Amino acid sequence: MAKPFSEIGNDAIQSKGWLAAHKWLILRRVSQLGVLALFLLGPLAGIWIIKGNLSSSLLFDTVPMTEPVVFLQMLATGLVPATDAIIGVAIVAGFYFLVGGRVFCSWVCPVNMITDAAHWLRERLGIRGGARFSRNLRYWMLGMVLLLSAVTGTMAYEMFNPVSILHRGIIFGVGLAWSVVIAIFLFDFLVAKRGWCTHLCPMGGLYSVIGRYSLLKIAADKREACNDCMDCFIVCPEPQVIKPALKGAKKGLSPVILASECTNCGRCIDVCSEDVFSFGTRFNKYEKLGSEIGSAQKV
Amino acid sequence: MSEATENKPTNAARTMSRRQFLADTARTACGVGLLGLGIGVYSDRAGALPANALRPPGAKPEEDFLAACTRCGLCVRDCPYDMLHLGKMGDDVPLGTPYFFAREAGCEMCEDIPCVPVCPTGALDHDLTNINDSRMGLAVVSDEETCIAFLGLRCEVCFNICPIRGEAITLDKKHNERTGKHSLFIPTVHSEACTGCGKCEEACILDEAAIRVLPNHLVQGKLQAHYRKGWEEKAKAGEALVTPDTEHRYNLPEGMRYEHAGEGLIMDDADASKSDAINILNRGFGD
Amino acid sequence: MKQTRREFIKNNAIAATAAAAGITIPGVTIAAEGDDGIRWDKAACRYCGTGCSVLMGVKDGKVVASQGDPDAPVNRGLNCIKGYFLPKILYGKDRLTQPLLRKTNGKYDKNGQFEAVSWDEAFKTMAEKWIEARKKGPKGIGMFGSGQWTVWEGYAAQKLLKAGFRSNSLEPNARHCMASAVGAFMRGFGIDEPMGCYDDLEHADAFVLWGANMAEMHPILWSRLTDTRLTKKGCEVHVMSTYTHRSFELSDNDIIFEPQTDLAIANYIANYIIQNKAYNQDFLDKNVNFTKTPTDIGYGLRPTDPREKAAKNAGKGKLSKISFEEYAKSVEPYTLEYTAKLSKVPAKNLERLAKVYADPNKKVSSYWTMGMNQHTRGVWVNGLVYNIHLLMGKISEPGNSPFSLTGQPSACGTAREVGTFTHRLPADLVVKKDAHCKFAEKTWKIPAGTIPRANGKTDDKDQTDISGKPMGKTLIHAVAMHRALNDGKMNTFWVMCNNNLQAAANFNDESYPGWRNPDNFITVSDPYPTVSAMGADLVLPTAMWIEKEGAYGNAERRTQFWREQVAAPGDAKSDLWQVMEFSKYVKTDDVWDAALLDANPDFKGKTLYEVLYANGQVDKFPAEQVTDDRGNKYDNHESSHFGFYAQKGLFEEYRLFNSAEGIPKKGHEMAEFGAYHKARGIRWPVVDGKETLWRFREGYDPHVAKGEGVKFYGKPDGKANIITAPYEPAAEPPDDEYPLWLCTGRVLEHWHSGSMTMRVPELRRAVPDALCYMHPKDAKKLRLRDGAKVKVVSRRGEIETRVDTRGRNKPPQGLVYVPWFDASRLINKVTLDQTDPLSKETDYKKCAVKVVKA
Amino acid sequence: MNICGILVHAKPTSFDAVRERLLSVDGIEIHGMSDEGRVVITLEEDDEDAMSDALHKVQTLEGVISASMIYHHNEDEV
Repeated sequence: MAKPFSEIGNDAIQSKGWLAAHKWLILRRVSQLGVLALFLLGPLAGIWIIKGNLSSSLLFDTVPMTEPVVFLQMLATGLVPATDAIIGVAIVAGFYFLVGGRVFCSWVCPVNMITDAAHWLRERLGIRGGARFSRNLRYWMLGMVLLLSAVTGTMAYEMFNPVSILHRGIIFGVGLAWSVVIAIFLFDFLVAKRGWCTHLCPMGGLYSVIGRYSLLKIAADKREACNDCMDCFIVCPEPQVIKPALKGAKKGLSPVILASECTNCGRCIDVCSEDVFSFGTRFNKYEKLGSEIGSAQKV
Repeated sequence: MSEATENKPTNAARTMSRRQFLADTARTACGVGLLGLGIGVYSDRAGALPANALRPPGAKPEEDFLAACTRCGLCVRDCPYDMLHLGKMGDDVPLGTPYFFAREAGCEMCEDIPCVPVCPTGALDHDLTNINDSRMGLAVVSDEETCIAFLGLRCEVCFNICPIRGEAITLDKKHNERTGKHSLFIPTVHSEACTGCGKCEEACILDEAAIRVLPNHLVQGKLQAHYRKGWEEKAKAGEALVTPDTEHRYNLPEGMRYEHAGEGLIMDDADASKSDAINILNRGFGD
Repeated sequence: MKQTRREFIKNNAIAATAAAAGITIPGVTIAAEGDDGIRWDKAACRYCGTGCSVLMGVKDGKVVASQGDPDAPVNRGLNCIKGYFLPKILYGKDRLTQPLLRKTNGKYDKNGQFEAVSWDEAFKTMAEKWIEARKKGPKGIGMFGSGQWTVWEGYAAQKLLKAGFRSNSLEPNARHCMASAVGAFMRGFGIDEPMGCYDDLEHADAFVLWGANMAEMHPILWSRLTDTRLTKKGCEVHVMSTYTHRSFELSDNDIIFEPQTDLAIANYIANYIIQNKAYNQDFLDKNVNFTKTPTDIGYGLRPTDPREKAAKNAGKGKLSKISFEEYAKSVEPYTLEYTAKLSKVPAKNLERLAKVYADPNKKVSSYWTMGMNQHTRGVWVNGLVYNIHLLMGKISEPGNSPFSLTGQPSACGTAREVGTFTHRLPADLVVKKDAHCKFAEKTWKIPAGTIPRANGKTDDKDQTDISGKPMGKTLIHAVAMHRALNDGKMNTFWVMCNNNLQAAANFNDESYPGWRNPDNFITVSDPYPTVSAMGADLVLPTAMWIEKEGAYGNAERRTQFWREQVAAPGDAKSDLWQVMEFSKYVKTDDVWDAALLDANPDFKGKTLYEVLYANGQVDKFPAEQVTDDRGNKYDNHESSHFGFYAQKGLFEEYRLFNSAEGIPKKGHEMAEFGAYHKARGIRWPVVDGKETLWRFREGYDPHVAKGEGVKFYGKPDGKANIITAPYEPAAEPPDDEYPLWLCTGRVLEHWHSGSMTMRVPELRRAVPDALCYMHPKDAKKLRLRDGAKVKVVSRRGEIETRVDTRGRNKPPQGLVYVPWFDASRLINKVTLDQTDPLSKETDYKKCAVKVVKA
Repeated sequence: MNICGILVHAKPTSFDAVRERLLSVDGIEIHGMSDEGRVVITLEEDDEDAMSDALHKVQTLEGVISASMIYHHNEDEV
């Protein structure tokens, strides 16, 4: 491999300063911890802004929110839930439809912090190899989860879903929830590189389906300035999404990363010393290929 | 599915990739299938609710409940007495689902039932408006040897604390054969009223409670549908279902009477009338 | 003398080996006591007036087991839930084991912190205060005893106060419990305590509960009453109360009446009997006088209270004779319509009740306790029920019995029979009568004129007093004591074996300011740190129940003894030990005036101990090894400390009042000391070894000669008094601002102020706190949901509790019920210190409150 | 703390001699003797080995036919 892991992103740090090179990463972590803190304010400080947990919650005692995966499992069992749940899933799904499905994974989900940490440690120690799965396995997992609910007539997967177990553990009492955290961490650390979030998590699968036509997208609108340092490819959990946008100019592909697996984590923006990437919408104004190659630059 | 397509593969590559695709798919399918099977079996086993764990009021039957409950804990939050808990990993209660142990703290049967309306999915049935209609379980006097009421002592703690005393639980009074001049006050549960709130089990003064709240299906017997209780049917109908007998007349020695529907043979005529105070008074005095 | 553990093991070793060797070794048996080494001995239960007998199991000096006494006639092996947990009340974690005195840097200080002191320092401080306070006059000092004292503790305390300190400021908490009953007995029959016994429960055809919740307050008697109702054909139960409670489960005739209108109902029944000429004419002619009592007698409030000023005959009770016709006319206004309207009870229920009394062939037993005693017209309403029974002649025979139940285990045995009231002496003698005082002085071998008379005069001469002023009026009842403390007139107060700070009415205006008044020195003797202990200045750790040899007298005149089965923890001592020990710290010169001492020089310089207890009678019996007939040995800390068998000496001296020759009042005879240790209680009067079941009736009562039939020998002419008395309104009925009646009382699972039962985890879990029981409609009107936090507010104070609209007690609209066992919810901050002006007993059952959301 | 009950069979003829010898072993107390030669003794020793030596000594005393331990209570002093 070209660069040792520890130097990844150094160019961006030199060019933009440490803070700018970690801006989105910090914001993301703040958001993830913020969501967790919001839920914990109730039980710990008695300030009830939001009640419940990620599976379903109640904001200001009025606004219901329900986790789409949990909702689908319920439907799969053939049960028609009460209106609150329906409104709740509409709100959540609508939000992520606009903002980008997998924004949940990088900006809200507590497990993501664990898998990132595992990945970081794996890279630092230079562990190579491990099991390789197809990235589409998560869609199969999603299918399996819904099938399982239909067959067993209960939310079987909820017995196993690390996201709900961890989040509920933190808020309502841990019990042996730590075993799930450790299992996921070890899985990502030793067994498979970015094993869970990128390959297996059915929730990630569903959110990417939801976020298919989402508005908020990262675009490589200054892709011509790319100096091929490859840092973005290394830090991105879903590197396959970058190639068409960054390198697709010749084939007339839009600079916008349209793949729904992108979690809008913004890590690529951080590490790119040339500021090639930036947040934008999917309707990025650029001339179709027909015009000169260069005109894609935007002032 | 990733939207961007690779550059067009050649035919051979395509056939190769199709075969590889089929192999991949098969491998993924069976791998995921095996994982699914594992989860299914695990959830089924771990999904079994232990007998002494009770669901909050208004909970749907267990099967539907596990399907509907999102394990969100909103009911736990809204219980004013903090007696609901979510199953933690390692507890032998289905993971994340709300439950309570009657012996620890029973349901206080709030009239406004705060824990039910807040349930987003209706796992706690929103139609429940009268707390007395909830059926969290059924109390049963599980051990007549240690319950000191059966020994004749005056305990009745379970009766005194029951929120629907007199309907869900009554005191059956029986003559105390041993002492000959005391009465037993036997706690008797009535399933048509008992909500299974668990206050009786919580309050029972014994080291191990002699009255337990258990799921109905573990405790309740079932009368065959064909058999009716005659005295209830007659009461319901307001009159005998089959026309009553014509008047009976008997050969009786002097001074004896026989009440067909009453006490049967009445030995000494004078005694019988004495006991009825009211007609004595109506008869007036002196005669 | 107990075997040490090592000996015990060696004993077993020897015995086992001997057994193997097939030889027996004298004096060595495997754990002689019983199979598991438990020694069983009998005792009367610590709680209510029923008087069940229990067997307590002791092992290695600790109570490890208990059982209902199978051979006891009252309960035959049964207990209520409180009795079931008796062993646990001795071992609360916070048991007091050392005297505690409020001190600041080493010296007594009213607002100092409690510090452990020795008994000697405690009594020195206390004696100094008492001697100083006594100098203000007989009412400068005061003692508040209990119906839970043992017989000899009450007797020793009475001697300490009346003979020692020459003061009548001695009141028991039975003043709150049985004083009205005593008043009615004395006015009606001239002699105290019921004429029937518990066997009436098996013989009666009908039972009438006058405001008594026997199901919870006398559980074992209720069990017997229920059995009779179940097994005797035609038996019926009538239950009257101001709210529906557990006893209504068995009721054939539910009567919920407006508070205070029991007076009207009783008069209506008498009227019904007279109108229907159902009365027993020859019984009336032979055995009954008709009298009337002054009316409009106030409510025993402070004289400055407008209601007290408005009363024409405040506190008057002198009876005057009337004819039968006058009596008939006095009850005439109480027709069915008038009574039904006034009492809000349906006419048919009232009529049915009246008919059961009026039926000559139906034996009727009436039962009542606090509902009728704690009543601003308690003496009247007790009397009105006696009138009904006397009209019908249904009295003093099996099944026919007006039965005044007793609340406390020894309100009868100690407070009433020993007479630990301000106005009484043992065996129904009274300090009002000079002759009675003289008899007592002679019996106690103390100078004539020592005992303060009610009016302070003997042979029409003023009794001299150490205060320099004549003795003057010496009587002061319980509620007046708290007022005197509050006004600083009474400066020392010794509270023993009760929790009066929590029990007395009007905590905010009278009790608490009185106790914390800087000039007052309050001593509390209690096993646990109760509310009263916290309000005291000196707390004396007290031995409990079977940690001392004791005797209780229950509601059916049954006196029961028990031995000291276990030692008290730490330095805790029995009430008897404390009273007798304290008397050593005061000399006659400190509290007797010079005139009395000069007239009796050989009493000079003597301690009260020598005068009262080392007088040749109390110390007559040498200390002996207490044993039972199974060879078990028992300690007796008082005997070993004082060197003589104090309990026996006190009891035998006490018997000089009721069993000796030439006593002023016959009819209270008791068996000698030893007999009571061999029996599960004996019912007095005991004449030549035989118990009395029904009094005043030939054949049953030895004091009624052959041929006399019935003789109420308590009265000079042998006739009982029918006393007419009208309905008079309550002192503080509800009004717009305070729209609800408040009634207070107990629950089955707790005893009194909960100082014992709230320390039993299982009982505390069963009933953790005092709730405000309320009618659902009243709650809905106040927009309160069941379980809502509320404040119960009166003109005097408020407490916070929770509403219970589905509780065991279901009040009618307009009334709420709050029990008083909860130290964290002192309902007596809300109650009014109103009393029956005749008996001076507090009325806790009715005052005006409002309930608001907390 | 060890307390044990031992049954000793001795020749009836030499009772007194046996008694002295028994008492010579410290920790031994004699509690009863039957005329046909059975003696009930107790042995108190604090530590195990001393106790077994004492028992062995008793068994080997002259005049003692047999000595068998019937009852043994041991407990380490609290």
